[in-house]
Amino acid sequence: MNATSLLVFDGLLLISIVSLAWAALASPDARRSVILFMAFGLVLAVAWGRLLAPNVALAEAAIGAGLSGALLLVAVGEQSKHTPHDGAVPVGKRNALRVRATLQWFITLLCAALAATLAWALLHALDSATNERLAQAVSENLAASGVSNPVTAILLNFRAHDTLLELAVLLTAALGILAIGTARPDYQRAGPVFDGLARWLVPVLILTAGYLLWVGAHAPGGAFQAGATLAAAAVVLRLAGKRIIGLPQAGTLRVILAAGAGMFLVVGLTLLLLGRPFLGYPPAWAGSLILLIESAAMLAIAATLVVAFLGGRSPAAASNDENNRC
Amino acid sequence: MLTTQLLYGLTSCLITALGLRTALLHPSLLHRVIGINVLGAGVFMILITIAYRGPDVPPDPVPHALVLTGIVVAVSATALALALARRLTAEQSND
Amino acid sequence: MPELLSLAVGGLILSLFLGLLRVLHGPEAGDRMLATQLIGTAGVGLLLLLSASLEQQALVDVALILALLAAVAAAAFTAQQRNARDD
Amino acid sequence: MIELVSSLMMVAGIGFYLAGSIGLLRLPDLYSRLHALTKADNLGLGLLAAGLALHSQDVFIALKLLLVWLAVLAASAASAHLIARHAHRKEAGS
Repeated sequence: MNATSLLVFDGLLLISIVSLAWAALASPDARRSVILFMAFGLVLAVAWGRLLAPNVALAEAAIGAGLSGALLLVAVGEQSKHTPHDGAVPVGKRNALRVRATLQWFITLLCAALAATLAWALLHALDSATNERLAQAVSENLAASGVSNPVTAILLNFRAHDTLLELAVLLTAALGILAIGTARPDYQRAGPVFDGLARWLVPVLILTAGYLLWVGAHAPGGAFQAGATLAAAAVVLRLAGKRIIGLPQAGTLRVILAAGAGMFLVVGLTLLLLGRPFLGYPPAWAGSLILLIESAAMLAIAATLVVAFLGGRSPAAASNDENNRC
Repeated sequence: MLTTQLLYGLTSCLITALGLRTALLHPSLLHRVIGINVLGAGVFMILITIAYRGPDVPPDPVPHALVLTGIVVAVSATALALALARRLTAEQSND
Repeated sequence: MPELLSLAVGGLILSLFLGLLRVLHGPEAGDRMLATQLIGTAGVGLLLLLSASLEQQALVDVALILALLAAVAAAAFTAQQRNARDD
Repeated sequence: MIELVSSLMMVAGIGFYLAGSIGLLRLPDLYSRLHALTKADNLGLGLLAAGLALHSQDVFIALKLLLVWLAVLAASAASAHLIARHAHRKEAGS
């Protein structure tokens, strides 16, 4: 493709991105905002592909365009059902309103200043000679990492500590959701068309998740994208009104939620016992160890996202907890 | 500096600020959550723009790894925020 | 062939842009959701074209995920309406 | 010869895409817009994917392109039906 047509493409894509972001944020109706936000995610996935970031584009396509939208849509449905006093904010005195308007202007100004500063810093950074030190270090050590996809090598080998902690963050979020809420009521059984959709979509999503996990070693893909795709399969089953969505009950569920960080720790500590640095894989074993950790991480990520979609503990488990407390 | 980087870079700054403004000012919780997500998308775009090296050169994989984990953390943070909002609504309607 | 790919990318981004107008205008949630489907399909086509013109085979995988997850989003949209309506 | 066929298919595919989006924009109500949309999904992407598959001349990629098309085809048929039915029910309900 020649430079001019790429430029036109970039221009139109960016106009779409900005106007979708603007419209999603400015729309007064929450459901409209969410639909616009989903379209925003779709266009972003194309943009990441255009900027040669297929690993990120995969994650955005699965999460930004699909799962986030599903999560937000469910939340909108509940809000419109439960909040009769929405918008009935007690109107303060005129003075308070004026202070509020001033504050709004002030914050808007601050945000504009932030955008300008960011732009200035970014232009400065792009103008100076690009620092290739890290990128070079990655490509020099890629051969010894056990995988040939540089992003997987960074996540699971070079910066494995970061990914371990990131899985711990996910675990924390899942535990927070389990602590705060109880699961949403089941969906009603869907009609034949929806069932027909679920019947082929669920197995295809599960197969695709397996493919992404496997291919992540040498091409774009990996545990994060695979986990999100697997979670999408469970979400479809849930939406179709199935009670059993392949998610195990309380005890086993907690084990799976902790499996990602847990497998990391087990591998790391075992290596430590064998006299190697923490998570310093022996090169001959690196590929298999990475696949082992990624498989556990995929299950943990998928379980976390499904718990997020359910919205909390299953009612049965919740009543058990109540009984234990009494 | 490439024109592509300039275009995507300036856009990313704009949507970061737009998202932040909504996250700080909007009265509805759901809009705030969407605002944080748009803010996140802006930051991701900054990182991917920095990683871009032109159409024929492989990009820097390090920012890509950062963004990849960022997307997953963003969705779980969104889910936690929505769970909090839901609990808040439930508590309010109990009163 | 490169000229043809450029032309096709131009046509698809135009198609996406028209879908964008419908998403912004609505008027009903269903209209917006339909237009989001069009944006998704145009996005899938664009990713396929980009994968050929930028020689990035992985973008075909991205297109596949985008197609599958757009279906999940549409399913969520209608299922949520189903529950909201019936109780 | 293959190049020519592939090019023609891609051009036709883009034509269907554009026709579909113009229909989505110009037609008066949701059901007729739906009708326009299916042109872009089924024929537009189908012809485009077929043209690219001929162009790539790699069996594995061609199969993947076919898979993408089938996914979009089945997904769009189901979701278009669901969206239409819900719009219909909403009208009937209100």
